[in-house]
Amino acid sequence: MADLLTNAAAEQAQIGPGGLFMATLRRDLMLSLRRKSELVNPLIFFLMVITLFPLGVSPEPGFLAQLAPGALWVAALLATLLSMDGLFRTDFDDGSLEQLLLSPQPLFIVVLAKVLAHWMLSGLALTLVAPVIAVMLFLPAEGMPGLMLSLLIGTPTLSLVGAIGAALTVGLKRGGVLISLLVLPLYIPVLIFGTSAVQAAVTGLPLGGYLALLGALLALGLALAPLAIGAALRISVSG
Amino acid sequence: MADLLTNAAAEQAQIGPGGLFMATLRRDLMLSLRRKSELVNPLIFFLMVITLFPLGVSPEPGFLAQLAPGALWVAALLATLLSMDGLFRTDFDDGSLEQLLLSPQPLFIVVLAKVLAHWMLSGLALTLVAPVIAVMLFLPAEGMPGLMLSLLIGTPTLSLVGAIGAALTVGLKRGGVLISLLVLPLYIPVLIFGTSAVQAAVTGLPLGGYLALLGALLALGLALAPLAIGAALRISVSG
Amino acid sequence: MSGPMLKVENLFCERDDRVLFEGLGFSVDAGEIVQIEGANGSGKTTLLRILSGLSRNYEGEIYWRGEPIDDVRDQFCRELLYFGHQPGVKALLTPEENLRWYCALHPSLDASRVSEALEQVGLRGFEDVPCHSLSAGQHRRVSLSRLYLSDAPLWILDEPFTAIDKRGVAAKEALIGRHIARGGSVILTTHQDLQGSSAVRSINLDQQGGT
Amino acid sequence: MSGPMLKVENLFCERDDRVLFEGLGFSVDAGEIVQIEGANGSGKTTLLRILSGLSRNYEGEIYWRGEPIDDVRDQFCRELLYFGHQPGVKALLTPEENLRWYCALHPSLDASRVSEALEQVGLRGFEDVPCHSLSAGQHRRVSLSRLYLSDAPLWILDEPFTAIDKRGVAAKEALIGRHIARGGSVILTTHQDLQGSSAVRSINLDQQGGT
Amino acid sequence: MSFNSISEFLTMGGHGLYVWLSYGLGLVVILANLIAPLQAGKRLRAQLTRRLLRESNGS
Amino acid sequence: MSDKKWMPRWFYQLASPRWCYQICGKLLPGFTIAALVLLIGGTVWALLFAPADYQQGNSFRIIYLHVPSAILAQSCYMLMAIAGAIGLIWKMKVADMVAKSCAPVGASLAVLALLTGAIWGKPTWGSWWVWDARLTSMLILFFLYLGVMALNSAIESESTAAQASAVLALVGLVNIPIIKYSVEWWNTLHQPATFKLTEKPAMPAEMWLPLLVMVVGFYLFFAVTLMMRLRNEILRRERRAGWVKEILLSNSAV
Ligand code: HEM
Ligand SMILES: Nc1ncnc2c1ncn2[C@@H]1O[C@H](COP(=O)(O)OP(=O)(O)OP(=O)(O)O)[C@@H](O)[C@H]1O
Ligand SMILES: Nc1ncnc2c1ncn2[C@@H]1O[C@H](COP(=O)(O)OP(=O)(O)OP(=O)(O)O)[C@@H](O)[C@H]1O
Ligand SMILES: [Mg+2]
Ligand SMILES: [Mg+2]
Repeated sequence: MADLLTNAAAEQAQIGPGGLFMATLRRDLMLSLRRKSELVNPLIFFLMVITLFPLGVSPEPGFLAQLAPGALWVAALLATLLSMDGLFRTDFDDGSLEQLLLSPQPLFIVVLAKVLAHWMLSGLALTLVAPVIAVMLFLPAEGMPGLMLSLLIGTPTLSLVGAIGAALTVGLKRGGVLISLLVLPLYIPVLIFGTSAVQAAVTGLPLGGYLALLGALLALGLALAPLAIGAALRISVSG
Repeated sequence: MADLLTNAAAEQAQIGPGGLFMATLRRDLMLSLRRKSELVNPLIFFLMVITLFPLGVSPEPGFLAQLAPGALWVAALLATLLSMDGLFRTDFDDGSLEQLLLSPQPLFIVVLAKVLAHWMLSGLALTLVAPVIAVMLFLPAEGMPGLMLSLLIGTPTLSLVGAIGAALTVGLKRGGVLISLLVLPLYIPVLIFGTSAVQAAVTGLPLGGYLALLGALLALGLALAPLAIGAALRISVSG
Repeated sequence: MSGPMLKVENLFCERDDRVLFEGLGFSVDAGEIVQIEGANGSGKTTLLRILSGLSRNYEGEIYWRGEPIDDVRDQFCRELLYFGHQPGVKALLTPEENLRWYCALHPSLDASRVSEALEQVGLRGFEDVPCHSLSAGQHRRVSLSRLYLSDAPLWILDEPFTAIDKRGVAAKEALIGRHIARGGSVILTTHQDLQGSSAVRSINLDQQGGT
Repeated sequence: MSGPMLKVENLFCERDDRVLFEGLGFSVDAGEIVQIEGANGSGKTTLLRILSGLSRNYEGEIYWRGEPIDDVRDQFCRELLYFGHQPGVKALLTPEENLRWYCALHPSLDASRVSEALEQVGLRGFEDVPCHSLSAGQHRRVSLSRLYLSDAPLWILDEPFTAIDKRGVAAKEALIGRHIARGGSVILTTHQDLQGSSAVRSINLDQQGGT
Repeated sequence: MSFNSISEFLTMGGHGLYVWLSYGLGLVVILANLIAPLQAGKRLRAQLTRRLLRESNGS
Repeated sequence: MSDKKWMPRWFYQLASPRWCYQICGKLLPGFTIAALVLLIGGTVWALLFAPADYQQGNSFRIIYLHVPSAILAQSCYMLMAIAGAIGLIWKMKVADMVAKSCAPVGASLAVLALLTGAIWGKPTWGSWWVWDARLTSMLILFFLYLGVMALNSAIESESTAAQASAVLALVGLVNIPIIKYSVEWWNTLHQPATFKLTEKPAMPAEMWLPLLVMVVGFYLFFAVTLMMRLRNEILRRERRAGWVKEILLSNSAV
């Protein structure tokens, strides 16, 4: 039987932070794919919104085209927001979160991996299906690059900011703090820049400025959010 | 210490089906109100949708007015659908559902009470706030009665039908986009009749026919859904 | 009452192509404790869920007071108290609210004795604390307190002593003893030994299964 | 190693205005088992969560190898294995996938021995079954199998024997014995008696609390 | 016979693409519905037979 | 059990998987030949001999695929729901298997109806898809099939899966009248019914006769593929029964 851990052995542990990042990413993706279901599965939600609009509002191409940039961005925002709550909740309920907090590996690595997994199945997936849906909503072809670029740069920010809200509320059984109230105000700038970018693209105006603003928000989020999420998780669990 | 139950004693049990209905209704309302936060809280969702649309799509009154009937109905439908999954899920997870199925009281009473509680906090709440929101979206005043009536008659059907889907999928650990796949097709007629009613009201056409159709769907749902839900619950739990 | 309360004949159940038990037959008389034994995963919970009517994934016959159980389902439910793995306690409700709902659900539970029962399981002072801030054992005690309220003759208990401290276990065993003395019967599983009780018959599932 | 591994001084904790313990002090040496005892709701879980660093709702000092624990949090985490009330097993993953993630999470777990550990807890043949279709005991065994993989000197175990059958409990006790023999130490709670183990010191929280 | 020549039959008065696409799809669906159960049946029988032989050899 | 007394004898026999397996085996060859003859004959008639429509021209010939598949998709759904109900109420295993076998066939026919309709829509209405009531309700029918299939595969226990999908199929039955009457309730682009029991068809006979042939051919073809699937399903579910083992061993010995 192996000897107990000594400090020296600990230093040369086989699985480093990189390994943990990949392992967590793989695990979270696997979990989401197995659950397939998840009512709030962002893609499903996105598709639902897009089928319901022509049915409920009006099937006229002209009207739908006018609606498309905003509807796509609102759907992306709602899809992200709705799926956010589950990000840490299941881990909290089954005790995995405690184990995660007790790991000697830096917390922000796991957190980043989880947010990345979430984004890949929400923001990234949305970005990839957006063109198809945009065609169904008769968005003019000129708007396509603007739509995809703005979604690609904007949605990671949504995931990062949403994760802060999810981490703050994960320990609450009851409680007035609403994740949507916390997060929604922070989402609105992204929504505004995002739709402006698409509308600019549709009308042929330059959209670099909007994309730069979205990029700046993303950089800020990447730098600060993981720390905030980690701290919020520790607070929530210790409660 | 009291004697064991004899058949005679069982007959004159103190709490009858009516009591059970009220007790379940009270309990479910209490649970929802205590949980407050619930991201999928239909009202919150409704409000979010309504704030995001003017921001994301276009703040023009004319455009919004055209959008309003459909957007309101789509939001009501999504809000119901998203909150549906939780209807039996928590009871299943903590074992209450087993106890419920083993009760000698008729199952459809509890089921109806739960659906009613769900509807009061989704459909009914939506109906009550709908005029406020409709004003915010510049829906013409003539549309108001149509909107409220159609929501009032249509949303209970949504809750009833959604509960069937929830009951069918409650036992599944994986594979549950299902509930939206199962339920959405059945929602579409309600959506179509509902928005048609609002649009008819806005344009001053008679809307009795649509309301009658909605009423027929509701009557059908009230008669059949509780049985289907009960059967589905037994099937799901026994799996 | 003549004849056994519950009689099981030739019961067969498999999960994922693994036979849990086959040809299982036994009967439970009034005034008897039957303890289902077996290693983890041997099928105890599965058996109890079948007996209580929750699971229909079986072949074989079950009789309640001599009649096929499907014909007298209603009567059977009325006379049954089931305590499962998941205690069925709502975390957002207080112990008292939880119990009151159970009383409405099951006519054999006596709503007028709720606070008495909570006191007997040691939850006095916690009546109006939401259950999510109770300890693990207290959480299960909320559901166990139904035993103090119930007049049902048949109790089916799946690991009722989990997370309960020693004093609590002794009290529950005494309660089971009293239930037996009144002519009730109990089917239970537990990985601990039953200390005080006399008339315990055990059924071991380990020999039953296939591979 | 000189001095105690873990030392607690003057610990105080209250929840909802109820004092759970105050002035609590003890130390845990290498090669020692400390069993926290107490009735349901006496604060055992709360204490273990404080010791492991999960909960900061306390006053008092905790030292790890002589240094205040907050200063050596990283080192402490590296040498700790914590097993909580909730086993931390993902229902959608298989036992093997669950364990592999734990190995990535904690350097003291040896990923190369995963299948061996699963066999030792009796889950051979269930490696690729999603955990939601395991029995209650098997579910907890998945998490317990970390004990077979871990080189961490300090184990903190909150009711590790819940839902485990007798053979399993005996095996776990033997494992704890070996861990002690290697110079590790264990802090645990359980409502069952520890049978085989010798050097058990118990700390009773019942006398600690207020009302 | 409502066509005078092969090419007229193929172009269908300008609607050839639509008509032939439809009939092609029809053929695909019908064939798929015949072939899929046949093949599934073959696979199933082979699999069950193998298992049966293994079991009867095993015991 | 006692409430089975009034049932006719064939109902008992139908409940026996073994009898069902054998009778399907006997019927299959005849049905296959008849289906192929009607389908091929009908297609040739439809493509070569039926007159072109004076408005729509030759694109009209799509009707000979479109209508049979649309009718069949609905019939298949009804059969699935009825079989599911029988399985639920009388716990008849064969009915469960019929219901399960129906779903993929019906889904493929619904796809065919949708695609041929969409293709036909392009030359006549000028677009592949419009949000018309009949089109939408047909799409719903397709989604219902998908839902039944998804539910069936998501639940591991076979009997549970069969019961759950039967409940869903029964609930979805409300969609059938909606499809049927959608053309009358909404003023839409889509044609109203050609065949009505009470009236003579508005089309000339040389147009609707081949249609009738195709419809019957589709029904026969549906029976063939359903029976093939059913036989597979019976074998799979009854794999532990003695008679299945006999069949398998006698086949493998040859
Ligand atoms: C995706 C598009 C379409 C769908 C989903 C669709 C669906 C249906 C359905 C469900 C039926 C009813 C069959 C029955 O129960 O009797 C039907 C019949 C029919 N469809 Fe379509 N259809 C589509 C497009 C079209 C187009 C473009 C045309 C021609 C302009 C067309 C012409 C007809 C005709 C003539 C019938 C026969 C009516 C009858 O005999 O009942 N359909 N279609
Ligand atoms: N989240 C919480 N919020 C408020 N009070 C809590 C919370 N969790 C536990 N408590 C209270 O703290 C006390 C101690 O709980 P703890 O879980 O530590 O008990 P325990 O000794 O582990 O009991 P058990 O043997 O039942 O597991 C209990 O009285 C409980 O009511
Ligand atoms: N939902 C399920 N799907 C498939 N198999 C299951 C399911 N639930 C349990 N099983 C299997 O059935 C077997 C028996 O499980 P059961 O829960 O009855 O065991 P148990 O005797 O109660 O064990 P424990 O002592 O751990 O509670 C286990 O091997 C388990 O893998
Ligand atoms: Mg069990
Ligand atoms: Mg505890």
